[in-house]
Amino acid sequence: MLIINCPYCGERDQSEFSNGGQAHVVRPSDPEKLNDKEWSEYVFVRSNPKGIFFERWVHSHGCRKWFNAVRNTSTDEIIKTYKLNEKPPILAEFTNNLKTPSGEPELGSGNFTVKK
Amino acid sequence: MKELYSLRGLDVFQKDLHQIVLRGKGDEKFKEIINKETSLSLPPENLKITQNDKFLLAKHSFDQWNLFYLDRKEHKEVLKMVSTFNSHEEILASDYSYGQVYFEISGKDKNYYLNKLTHFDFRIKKFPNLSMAQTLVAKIDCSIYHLNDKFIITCNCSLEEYFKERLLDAINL
Amino acid sequence: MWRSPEPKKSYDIIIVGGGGHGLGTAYYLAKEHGFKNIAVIEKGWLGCGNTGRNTTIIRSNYLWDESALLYDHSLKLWENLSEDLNYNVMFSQRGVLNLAHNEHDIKEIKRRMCANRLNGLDSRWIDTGEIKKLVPIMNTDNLRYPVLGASYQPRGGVARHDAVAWGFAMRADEMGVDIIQNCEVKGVRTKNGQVEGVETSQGFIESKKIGIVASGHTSILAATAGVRLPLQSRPLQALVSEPIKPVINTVVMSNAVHAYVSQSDKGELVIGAGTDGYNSFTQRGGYDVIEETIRAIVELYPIFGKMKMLRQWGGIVDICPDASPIISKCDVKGLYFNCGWGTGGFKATPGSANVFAYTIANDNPHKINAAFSLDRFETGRLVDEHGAAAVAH
Amino acid sequence: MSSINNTKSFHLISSQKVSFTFDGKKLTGFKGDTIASALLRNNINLVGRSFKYHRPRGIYSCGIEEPNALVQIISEHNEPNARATVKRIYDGMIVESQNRWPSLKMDIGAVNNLLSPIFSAGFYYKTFMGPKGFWKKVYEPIIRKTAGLGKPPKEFRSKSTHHHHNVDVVIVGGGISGLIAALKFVKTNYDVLIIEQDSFLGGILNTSKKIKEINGLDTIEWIKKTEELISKSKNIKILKDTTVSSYNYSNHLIALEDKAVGSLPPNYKPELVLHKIRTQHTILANGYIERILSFRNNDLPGVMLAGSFEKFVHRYGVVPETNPIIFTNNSSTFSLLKSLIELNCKPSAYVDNREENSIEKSTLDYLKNNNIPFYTGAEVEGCDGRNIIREAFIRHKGNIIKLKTNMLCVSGGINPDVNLFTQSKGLIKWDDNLFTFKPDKAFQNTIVIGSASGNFNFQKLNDEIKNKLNFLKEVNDTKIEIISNVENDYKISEIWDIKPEKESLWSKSFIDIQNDVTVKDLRQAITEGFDRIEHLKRFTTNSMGTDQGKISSINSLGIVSKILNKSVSEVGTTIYRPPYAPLSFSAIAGRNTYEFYDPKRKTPIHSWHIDNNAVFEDVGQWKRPWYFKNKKGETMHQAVQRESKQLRESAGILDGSTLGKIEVKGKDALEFMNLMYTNAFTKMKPMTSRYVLMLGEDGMIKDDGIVSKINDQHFIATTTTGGAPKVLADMEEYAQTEWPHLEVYMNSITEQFSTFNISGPKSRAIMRKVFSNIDFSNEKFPFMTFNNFKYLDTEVRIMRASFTGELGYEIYISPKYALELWKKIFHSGKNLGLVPYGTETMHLLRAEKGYIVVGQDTDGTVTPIDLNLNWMIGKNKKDFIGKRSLSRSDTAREDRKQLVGILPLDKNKKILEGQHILEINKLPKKIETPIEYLGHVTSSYHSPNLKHFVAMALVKGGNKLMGKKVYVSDPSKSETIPVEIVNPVFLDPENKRLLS
Ligand SMILES: Cc1cc2nc3c(=O)[nH]c(=O)nc-3n(C[C@H](O)[C@H](O)[C@H](O)COP(=O)(O)OP(=O)(O)OC[C@H]3O[C@@H](n4cnc5c(N)ncnc54)[C@H](O)[C@@H]3O)c2cc1C
Ligand SMILES: NC(=O)c1ccc[n+]([C@@H]2O[C@H](COP(=O)([O-])OP(=O)(O)OC[C@H]3O[C@@H](n4cnc5c(N)ncnc54)[C@H](O)[C@@H]3O)[C@@H](O)[C@H]2O)c1
Ligand SMILES: Cc1cc2nc3c(=O)[nH]c(=O)nc-3n(C[C@H](O)[C@H](O)[C@H](O)COP(=O)(O)O)c2cc1C
Ligand SMILES: [Zn+2]
Repeated sequence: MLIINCPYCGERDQSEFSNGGQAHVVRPSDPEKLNDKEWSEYVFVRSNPKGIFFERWVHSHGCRKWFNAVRNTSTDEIIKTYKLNEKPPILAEFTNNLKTPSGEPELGSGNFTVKK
Repeated sequence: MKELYSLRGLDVFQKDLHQIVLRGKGDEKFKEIINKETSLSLPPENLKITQNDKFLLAKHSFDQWNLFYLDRKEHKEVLKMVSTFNSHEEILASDYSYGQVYFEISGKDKNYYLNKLTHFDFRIKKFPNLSMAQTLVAKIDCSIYHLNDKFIITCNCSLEEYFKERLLDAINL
Repeated sequence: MWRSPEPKKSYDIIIVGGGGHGLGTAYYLAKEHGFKNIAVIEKGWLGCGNTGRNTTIIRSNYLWDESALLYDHSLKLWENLSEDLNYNVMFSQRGVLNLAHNEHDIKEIKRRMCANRLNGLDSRWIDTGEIKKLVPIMNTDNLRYPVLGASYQPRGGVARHDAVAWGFAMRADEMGVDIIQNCEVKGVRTKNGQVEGVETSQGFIESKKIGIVASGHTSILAATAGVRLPLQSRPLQALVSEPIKPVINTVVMSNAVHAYVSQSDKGELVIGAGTDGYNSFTQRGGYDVIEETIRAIVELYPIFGKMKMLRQWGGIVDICPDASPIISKCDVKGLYFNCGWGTGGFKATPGSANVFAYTIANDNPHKINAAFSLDRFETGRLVDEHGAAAVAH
Repeated sequence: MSSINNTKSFHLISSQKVSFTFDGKKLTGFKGDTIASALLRNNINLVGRSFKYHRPRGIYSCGIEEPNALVQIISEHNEPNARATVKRIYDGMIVESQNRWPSLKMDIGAVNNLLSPIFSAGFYYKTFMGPKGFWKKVYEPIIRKTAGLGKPPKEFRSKSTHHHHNVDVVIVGGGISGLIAALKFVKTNYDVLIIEQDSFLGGILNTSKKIKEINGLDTIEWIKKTEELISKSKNIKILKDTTVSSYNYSNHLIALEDKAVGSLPPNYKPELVLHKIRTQHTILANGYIERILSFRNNDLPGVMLAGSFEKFVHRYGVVPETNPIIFTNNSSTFSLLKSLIELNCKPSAYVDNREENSIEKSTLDYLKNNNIPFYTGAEVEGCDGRNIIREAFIRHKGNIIKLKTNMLCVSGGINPDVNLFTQSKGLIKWDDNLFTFKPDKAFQNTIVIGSASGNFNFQKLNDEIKNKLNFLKEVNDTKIEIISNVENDYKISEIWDIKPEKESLWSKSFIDIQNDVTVKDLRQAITEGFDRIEHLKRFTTNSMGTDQGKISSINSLGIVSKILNKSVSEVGTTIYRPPYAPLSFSAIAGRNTYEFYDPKRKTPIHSWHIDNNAVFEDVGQWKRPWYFKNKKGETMHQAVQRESKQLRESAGILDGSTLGKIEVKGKDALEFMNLMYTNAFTKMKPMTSRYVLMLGEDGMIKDDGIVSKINDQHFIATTTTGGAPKVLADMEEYAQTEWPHLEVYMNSITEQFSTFNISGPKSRAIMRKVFSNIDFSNEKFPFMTFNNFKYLDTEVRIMRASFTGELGYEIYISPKYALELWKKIFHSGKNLGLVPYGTETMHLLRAEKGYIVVGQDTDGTVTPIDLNLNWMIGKNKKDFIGKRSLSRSDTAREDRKQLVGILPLDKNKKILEGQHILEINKLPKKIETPIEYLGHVTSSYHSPNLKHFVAMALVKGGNKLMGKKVYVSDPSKSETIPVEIVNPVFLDPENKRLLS
C-alpha cells in the first residue's frame, strides 16, 4: 500500500486517494473540430506505460484536491508529486531502471526474488 | 455539550457548533472580508488554525477555510453572516452548522483509541497543536482539529450513529 | 510434455504470449486452419500470466447478445475440452451464482436473465430459499445488505487453470507448434504498414502475421508498432485459504458485498478480490483490497471467520473502457490483438482462442468476434458490460 | 524410552496443570504448553494423517513452520488446521486430529498409500477422464470428498479489532539481535515498536543453550535486564504474542497479536488484534528456520527437526525422547547434543554427514568424551515403523547399520528466514558456503540483522548491528560481550536427499511433508517437461500447503538443481507471498464487518419513519423509506397502490433528504454550469429552476437533477441520491483540472438541508396551513420557481417542482428543524388526506408520467436523444461534457434503442421489468438458437389510477414504432403478452395537474 505525498496535506495513506489516470491530457478546446477518431482517442485512450508514468491523483478523502505524480508502474515507487500548475518534471531527471518495454527491473518489481 | 463516554484515559463529548465553510481565492480582498466580519486574520499556512475569543478559523486547503463560532448563536445570526459573505461574488459560504456532528475528544489515551479506527498519524511531530486534517476515521470522511489537549472531530450528521457506535466499540474492546 | 526448441528464423505466424489464450490460438490455428509453422513466444514460463493466477470462474451469462454469443461459444468448447485435448482440465460444472443485494441488483439481474434466455443460455433467477439450498452456509438475511435472490447458471463452474495451459501446449506442440519459453518480445518490427517480425531477447524472428495475446502487456507491445490501445493495466488480486473438507459446492459472486468464492478440489477456498485503483505491473496489489474482500466474505459466510488466508497474490489485467475484450485486426497489416479481457477472460480461453485463430487465418473476424473490433471506440458502438462485469469472473 | 520433563527449563511453570482432551482422551499438560509439547509430554507422537496418502504423521517442528501437526480445535468453533506447535492449551480445550476416518490409528483412507504408484504427481490430469460423463458424475465427486484437511468451522462472530501504528522504527523479532538493536534506541527520539511472536523476548536464548552469558550475565538474567531497560524507555513499545505476517510496499507491516494465548477466547473481547503499521525503517531480526533432509520414510512420527527438539527441551521443558538419534550435516546440532548430555540423556547415535576433518574439534572431543556412538561422513538412509519410528538405517562407509530408536532428530542446515525480506521485494542471493539464500539488496528501508541476514556467528552480532544502524543519527553505542557454549562458526555440508538402499514403487522420501510430495514426484515432473521451478511447484503442489514449504522449499531447489545440473541460483525460488503465517479471516475483517459492515446513513426524519412502520430500502448507504405499512398484514403492493392513489386524490409527502445537493458559486459559475450540464442556463431567469442532465464524455447519461439559479454567479444543483458523491467529484475535477481559469467553487450541502417533497392536488392547501405568511398562488409562486423564507429561528427554501406530475413543492430546511417541521406538516395535512409515501410509490407515479429514473431507465448506454430529451440539450452551446460524442456514427443512428411506453392490450396482464420485447408471439420451449428482440422493459408498475400496468421500454427504433403491436416475453414461459408501443406519458399529457 502506497504512501502518497499530497502537495497540500503531506504524506497520507493511499486509502485516502483516488487515481485519475494519465496526467497532462488536455481536454480539446473545440471538440467539434475533431474527427471521430481523434475524439475517441481523447475519450478512451490513455497511455499505459510500464515504467515512468505521469499520472493524476485526487485526495478524495482529504482536501479533495487534484495533483500530479510521477510513478514507476513497474515498482509502484512514487518519485515525485507536484501541483497542477507546476511544470511536469523532466523525464531524464529520473533513473528509469527499466530494461525492456515489458521487462521488470529486478528490484521491487514483485515478479522476481533471486538475484542471479 | 453532552458527555458521551468518559473512562480509562478518554473523554468524549458531543458538542453543538456553528460552522461556515468558506471558499475563495484567499487574496487580499478575501482576507479583508473575513477580517471585517470576524476580526481574524487568515491562518498563515495550510492546515493551520487561528482563533480569537469569538471564532476559530481553519485553513483546509488553498481555497477553503472553515469558520467556527466559539459561542452559541441563534441560527438566523449565522445565516445572516453566511449571506453577508455570499454577497461578495468571489466567496462561496455555506452554512454547515447542523448538517455536521461534532465530537470533542480528550484524555491521555485518545491517540490509542482513535488509532483503532484510523491510520492517521496523531504524533505531535506530525499533527501539532492548532492544526487540522481531513482524513478517514472508521471509514468515514472526517475533519479533525487539534486544539490544545483536545481533538474536535466532525462528520456528516447522517453518520452520527455509526460514528458513535464505532467509537464506543473501540473503547469497549 | 512439450519440446523446448530453439527459435527458427521465420514463422508463418507468431503468437506473443504463452497464456491460455495464446496457446489455444496456436492450437486452433494448427488444428482447424492447417498452419504448421507457428511459434508461441513467452517471456516467462507457460501460464505465468493471468492464466496461472486467476480464480477460474467460468460462465456465459453476459448481458449483451454479442458477449453472450462469445462467452457461450467458449462454454460449449469447455464442455468438451478434456476430451478434445485428451488432458483432464478438470472442468467442473458446479453452477455459478451472482447475488442480488438491493432493488437495483434485482432489476439488473432479471433483465439479464431474460436476455440470456432469449440467447439460449441456461441462466435463471432463483430466490433466497433456493440459494440457501445450494449454499447452506450463506448468511442471507442477517447482514447489512441482505441477499434478495440471485442469477444461477448451472452450466458454469471452474476448471484447473494450469492444466488448460499445459493441455493446449502439449497438443499444439504435437502438431508442430514451437513453444519458446523465456524469450521476451521486445517490440514489433513493421515496414510500410505491414509487420515484419518481432525483436526478442533471442534475436529477431520473422513473420508476416503476428497475434499479440500478452494480457496485461499487450498495449505496451502494441505501442512498439505505433498502435495505441484503449487499455489500462491494473493489479487484480486473489487469495486462497487453508484447505478444508468441502463446504461450498457452487461458485458464488457478489457485487454489492464484493467477493467471489469457490472451493477447489484440493479444499482451499479460492477467493477473488477487486482491482486496485491505479495502473501497475507489479503483480501485487494493496492490502486494503484484500481487507475489503475478506470482510465481505465473513459477512456473507460467518463460518469462514475461523478460516485463515494462506496466500495472496496479484495479476495484471488489461481493462477496456467498455469492460469487453478486443479481438481485432488493426491499421498495421498482419498485426492482430486479443486483449482487454480485464478481470474475466479465463472463461473465454477456448472460445477466444478459437475465433482469434479464425481471425488471423482469414485476416477477417469470425462473426462471433466481429463486434469486438477496435473501431468500436471510434463509432461508439461499445459492448458495455459494466453491469455484468462489475464482478466479471 | 519416552519423554521426560526438563525441570531446569527456562520457562516451565510446572506447578500449574492444565487438562484438555485429544481425540476424546483426557490429558494433562502444564500451563504454557503448546498442544504439541503437551502431547509429547504424554508420549503421544501420532497426531494426524497426511493429505493424499493418509500416512501417519507426528510432530515435526516446534513452531510456525509445522507441516504436519495440524489439528482441529473443537472448543473454538471447530477451528480447522490449527498448528499444534503454536496453539497453547487451556483447561477444557478439546482437540481432535484431522483427515482420518474412522479413527487416527485405524484410517480407511490409508489404502491410498497402497495405491500411491497411481497417485503420482499430476495424476489428475491423465487419469479420471473417460468414459464421457464419468468425470462429472463419478470421478470429480470422489476427488472432491478427499479434499481438504480439517473439517469446516462453525458459525462464529469475531470481535477481533485493528490497531494502527505510526512509528519510526519497527524491529521484527525480539531475539538476541532484536534486543541488541533495541538497546541502540533506548531513550532516543525514535518511536520504536518491537514485535515478537512468542510470549517472551529472547528468541534463541530461550530455545537453546548456545550462549552461556552476555555482559557477564546469565542469558535469562540478561533478557530480563534488557527488557526492563527497554520498557522504561518511553519511545519504545513491545508487542508480544504478535507475528508479523505481511511486509507490504511503503514500509507497511501487518502483524497479528493473539490476545487469548493459552486461554479460551472470551466472546465479548477481541481474541486477535491486527496491527497495521507504518514505519520509516524496518529492522528484520526474525531469525532462521531449520530445514529437513529427504530420506526414506522421513515423514514417520518420531522424525523431528533437531532445533525443534532442542526448543521443546528448553522452551517447553519437555525432552520428547531421552535417547534420540541425531542426524545432521552442520554444526548447529552440537548444542542439542550438549543439552541432552547435561540432562543425563544420552543420544543413541550422532550421525554427521560431514567428513571427520570438517567437523569442529570440540564436537568430536565431546562425542568421544561422552562415549556417544557417532558416525561421520554418514547418512540416515531411511527408517521404518508403523505409527512411530522403530528403527533407523545408517549408511556408513558402505555399510548399513540398523539402530532401534523412537526418535530421530534431523538437521539439514539453517536458512535465514527471508520470507518477510522477499515480501518487501528485496533480492536474495545464494551463499555457496552456507548453502542457503541470504538477503542481498533491500528495496525499501529495510535492515536485516542476526541470523535473518545470514550472520550465524554470535561474536559478530554487535558489530553487525552497529554497522548497519550507523546511518541513523544519535543511536546509542552499546557494548555487548557474548560468551558462547558452542563454536562460533557455522559449517555445513551440501546434502539434499539421500538415496534409499532399496527402491520400490512404494518407498517414499518426502520433500513436501504436508502435501505428500516425494523426491520421486519431483523427478517424474521434470522428465515430463515441467522443468521450471514454478511449473514444478504447480504440477506437484510442492510447497503449496499451509506451511508453504518453510522447512523444505530450499531442499527442493537443491534437489532440482542436482537433477538439472544447474546452480541453485539458476533454478531460482518460487515467489514468497504474504502472509508469513496463515492469517485469520476474522482478524483481517476486524470490526469492519457484521454490524459495522457499512454505515447506515439516516435522515433526520428516520425515527418518525420507524414509528410509522416504514419499510426501508438500501440506496447506497442510505436507508430510505420504501413504503409505509398502513396496518398489519398490508402487503407492499397494497401499500404502494394505496399511497399512489391517495396522493393523486389528495396529497403525499416524501422524505427526499438523501438527494444530493451542491452549492455552486463564483464569478464564472454560469459558464461552468453550461459546461457541466447539457442544458443552457444563460437565459434562465434568476430564482427559477430547471430539470437538468449530466453526461459523461462518451455522451451517455450519468445523472439528472434540478438546478436552481439564484443569479449568474450562484446556483444550487440537486443530484440523485446515489449519484451525489460522483457528481460533486466530477465538478471538482473539471473545475480544478480542465477549467482552472474559471473562478468557481462548490460545496456539498446534501446534509445541510433536509428535503421534503409534498405533492398532490391538496398540497397547496397544506402548504398554506404550514406557512401561513407565504403566497402559494400560481401567479406568485409559479411552477419551477423557488424562494427563501424566514421560518422560526431559521430559513426555509421552497421550490415548486414535482416528480409525480401533480402540483408539488420541495421544502429545504436545516436538519435541526427538520423533524419538527415534518411533524407540523403532517399534522396540518392530516385532515386533507396527506399520506407519507416511499420510493416505490414515487417510482410508480413518475412512471405514469413517463419521467425517467437514471440507472433504471438508463444503463450507461443511453443518450438524451434516445430518451427524446433533445429539448434539454443546449444546441447553441459550443461545448458541454459529452456533446461531441452525440454526433458519432453510432450515437447518431436512428435505429438506436429509444424510450417508449408499453401498454398491455389485455389490461389485466402483468408486465415485469426486465422482460424483453419481441416481434414474435410464441417462443420455443427450449431456446436453441438466439431469438432476436427489440429491447427490454425498463420500468413497469401497476397504476391504481389507470387500473392497468404502465411500462416503459428501450426499443430499437422505438420512435418509429408508435402504435405497433409487439410482444413481451415472459421469463419462464413460452407464452408472450401482446402489447402496444405508445408514448410513455400515460397520465395528464397536457400537464394540467402539474400546473394547476
Ligand atoms: C486474480 C485474478 C482473478 C481472475 N479471475 C478470473 C475468473 O474467475 N474468471 C475469468 O474468466 N477470468 C479471471 N481472470 C482473468 C483471466 O485470468 C485472464 O483474462 C486470462 O487468463 C487471460 O489469459 P491470457 O492467455 O490472455 O493472458 P495470460 O495468461 O496473462 O498470458 C499472457 C502471456 O503473455 C506473456 N507476455 C507478456 N509480455 C510478453 C512479451 N513481451 N513477450 C513474450 N511474452 C509476453 C506473459 O508472460 C503471459 O504468460 C482473473 C485474473 C486475475 C489476475
Ligand atoms: N552457530 C550456530 O550454530 C548458530 C545457529 C543459529 C543461530 N546462531 C546465532 O543465533 C543468533 C540468532 O539470533 P536472532 O536474533 O537472529 O534469532 P532469534 O531466534 O534469537 O530471534 C528471532 C526472533 O524473531 C521472532 N520472529 C520470527 N519471525 C517473526 C515474525 N514474523 N513476527 C514476529 N516475530 C518473529 C522469533 O520468535 C524469535 O524470537 C544469531 O546471532 C546467530 O548468529 C548461531
Ligand atoms: C485456483 C488457484 C488455486 C491456488 N491454490 C493454492 C494453494 O492451495 N496453495 C498455494 O500455496 N497457492 C495456491 N495458489 C496460488 C499460487 O501459489 C500462486 O500464488 C499463484 O499462482 C500466483 O503466482 P505467484 O505467486 O508465483 O506470482 C492458487 C492459485 C490459483 C489460481
Ligand atoms: Zn490533501
